Amino acid sequence: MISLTRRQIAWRAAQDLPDGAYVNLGIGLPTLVSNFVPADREVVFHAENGVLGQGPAPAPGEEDPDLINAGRGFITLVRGGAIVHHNDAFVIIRGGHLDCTLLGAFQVSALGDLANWATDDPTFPPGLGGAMDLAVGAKEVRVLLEHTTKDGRPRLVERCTYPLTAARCVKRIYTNLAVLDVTDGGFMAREMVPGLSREALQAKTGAPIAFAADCGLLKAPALD
Amino acid sequence: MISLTRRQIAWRAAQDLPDGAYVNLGIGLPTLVSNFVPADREVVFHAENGVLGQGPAPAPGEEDPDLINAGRGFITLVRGGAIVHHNDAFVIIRGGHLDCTLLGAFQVSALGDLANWATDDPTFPPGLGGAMDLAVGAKEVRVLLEHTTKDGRPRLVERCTYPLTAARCVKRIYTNLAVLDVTDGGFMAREMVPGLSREALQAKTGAPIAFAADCGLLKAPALD
Amino acid sequence: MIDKRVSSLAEAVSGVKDGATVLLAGFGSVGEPVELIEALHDTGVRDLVVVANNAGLGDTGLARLIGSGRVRKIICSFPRTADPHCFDAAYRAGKLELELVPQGTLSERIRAGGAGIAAFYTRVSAGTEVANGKEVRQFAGQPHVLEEAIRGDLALIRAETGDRWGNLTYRLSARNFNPVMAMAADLTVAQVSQFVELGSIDPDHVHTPGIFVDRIVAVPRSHSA
Amino acid sequence: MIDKRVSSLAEAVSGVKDGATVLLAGFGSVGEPVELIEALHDTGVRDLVVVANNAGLGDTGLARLIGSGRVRKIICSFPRTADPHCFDAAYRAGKLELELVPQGTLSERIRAGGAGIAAFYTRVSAGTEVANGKEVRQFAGQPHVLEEAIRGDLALIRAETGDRWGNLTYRLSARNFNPVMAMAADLTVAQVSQFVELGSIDPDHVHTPGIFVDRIVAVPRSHSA
Repeated sequence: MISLTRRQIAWRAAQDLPDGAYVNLGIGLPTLVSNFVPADREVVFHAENGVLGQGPAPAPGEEDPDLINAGRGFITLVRGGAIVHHNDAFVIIRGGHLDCTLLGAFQVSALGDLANWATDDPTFPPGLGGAMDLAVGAKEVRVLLEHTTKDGRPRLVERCTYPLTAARCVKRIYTNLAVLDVTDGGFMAREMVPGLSREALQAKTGAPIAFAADCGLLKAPALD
Repeated sequence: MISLTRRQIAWRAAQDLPDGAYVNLGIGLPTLVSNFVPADREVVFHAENGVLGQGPAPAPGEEDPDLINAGRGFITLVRGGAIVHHNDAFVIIRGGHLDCTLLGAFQVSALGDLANWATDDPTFPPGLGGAMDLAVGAKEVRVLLEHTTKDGRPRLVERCTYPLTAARCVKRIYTNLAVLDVTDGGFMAREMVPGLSREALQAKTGAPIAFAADCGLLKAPALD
Repeated sequence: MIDKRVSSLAEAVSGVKDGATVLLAGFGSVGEPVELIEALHDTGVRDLVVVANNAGLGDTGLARLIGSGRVRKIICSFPRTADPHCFDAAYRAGKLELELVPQGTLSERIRAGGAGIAAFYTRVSAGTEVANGKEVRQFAGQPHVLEEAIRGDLALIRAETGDRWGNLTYRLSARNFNPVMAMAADLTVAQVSQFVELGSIDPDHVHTPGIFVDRIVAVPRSHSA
Repeated sequence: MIDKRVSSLAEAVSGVKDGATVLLAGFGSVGEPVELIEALHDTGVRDLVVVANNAGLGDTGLARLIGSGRVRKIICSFPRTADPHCFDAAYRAGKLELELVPQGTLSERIRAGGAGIAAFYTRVSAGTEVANGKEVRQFAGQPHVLEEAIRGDLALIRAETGDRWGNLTYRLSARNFNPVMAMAADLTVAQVSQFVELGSIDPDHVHTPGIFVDRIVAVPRSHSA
């Protein structure tokens, strides 16, 4: 079994973004997605701090101190980029103007509930950021995450044990092992990494998985 | 008795605008006020369509087709002027950012109720415009109007018979005969035109008038 | 590649259905997308609900839509213009429903529609007949009226420049209702005085970012009413 | 004559009272009026309620205010920054009350405060513990949470250029919370990288009109953190 790297998970998610899509990338793993959009597509990346048209990271020494993304990383603007203020950035989010948001998560439930802002660690101050706004406002919510925690517990669960970001919002999930949709019947695997059995994927998942009739192989190119 | 002209009413109202004030002028009589601000004061005129810093009317032939005020008259912008969109123009109004609005009126009551958007003429389609927003939002509402209707009925009344724009909002009234404040006790005359007796002013007014201890003469220069 | 430019007014307004709610920008005729409105008229669409500040002037644009009996209802703040004869005739004949809304509340309801806000409380109109039938609630000891969002199936707007992504700039008071209406419809169509190259608008000076715009058509000023 | 320029940071923040609610703009350190916040610290004011997106980074600006025990409560969306040790220490010691608000709701509540909107309904946070104790109501079959406006006694903001009327422009993503916070306080104080002549900002390019700004002080970029 070949588990995908974080960059490969991001690559796979990027392949599903259609030409012309307006997309918000959550902090963490999703920020890698912008590196892997196929060259023949124009995808406009939005950030909560008012950036539309986020481009690649600047070369060292070329950073503009006034140009960052929601994860506080220095960025560039693409041709056609635009700046709005924070309130309009959330008008865009909450008003349903984003085609898609790609978010990280601690847990996703079989109903599509999302938990990505607080754990049960009382020494870890919670941080909401724009996650609740994105989870409710974007036309489609997709999640990128490791299939299990570092100690092997499932992150795809029957019911979230961490506080919810939003209920019934996640439609698609990209993990290091599989691509899954959240359907009315729960998780449905669309692609699985080569060498992984259905039983093994089920064993790493906290809720029953159905398998799409055309369930295929999850493959990504080797990436540095 | 010397009744003020419309331009003289506007002149008198202009003298009360302090240096640095942000002021909205309603359509009709109040639009004349901007012509009479003393030269040593900077008063910033706001219009509902997003203009801040409305200047004098342009010379004939110099009109900019994209630059009008709320009354659809061509205007100029002063140095320091700025444009905002319609929604922000009403953020300014409703959010309490205007020091003052000067409005026209059909009737004002002794409680400060304002009626300036509809009459009892069923063939006259009513028009709200921004009057309700201004009457509620501006820090101070002042009214400019003829003391009586063309057929001699009072416009300053015990209780408005026309539909209200807003209740208890008017603080000061400029008419062709007097300057009055609306106090907790009702109308209080501050200035009256020379040659007008208190009894005569009362007779033209639909509610009792008190007279300020220092009630003075209402005078304005001759204006073309 | 994103290219929202279309080559004709007819293409710009294609696909609008009878019964649609249509947001029409402009304040009087300034910033009014008059050619788009005429093109919409020429599609033959009817039974429209129009949201606009005014109710038409003379015989063009919104006045023509009303005059031709295409408008079932208008939601506006100020139907009285210099020459509202199309509105007056339809209104007096009982053929046009009028919902009169304070201008700032109208703008704010449209903004709410674009911003994912279902409803809001404002002091404006409290205690007046305009608030009849609306929920009133006290905040800080003052009565506030509950106002619900407005969204359009279509918004027709007008800007000065636009690029192929739909980024727009406006000129002076022609901005007015255009940015807020652009945000609040399922299909937003802009007419611009001129197309400009992608990247030629300073990112700090974009007034309406392309994310709010679906189609854009050039109508040079010299051809504009 | 309108001249909102003041010549020192101390004058810019003078007159703020203990217990004030203070809006602090910026997103992380970008667009943060750090010198104004330091000057506010130096006035000795205490018992503040701070409204900001974050809760301070390192030891300067908001972090210093918190570290010195001047902040009673913080209303923010994301206290976790790269180095939030001042926040962490105060929070864990129980010396700092935290009201965690979704970022868009935070911005919208501030906007409501500036826009004369008492409260609004949003779907955001419905069904989560953040909505505990809040009124929930159905619109279009979906639960919405009632959120009330936030206003500040003081807003500290940062812009790129400003003229003597207080008209401001921002640069790129340093705009962020600055325009919305500028609208929502009784006293709005701006630090700008440079003063410019009245009339030198194109009226179409003014980001925050001077009507929202009360005082403006120049802090050249080279001196800025």
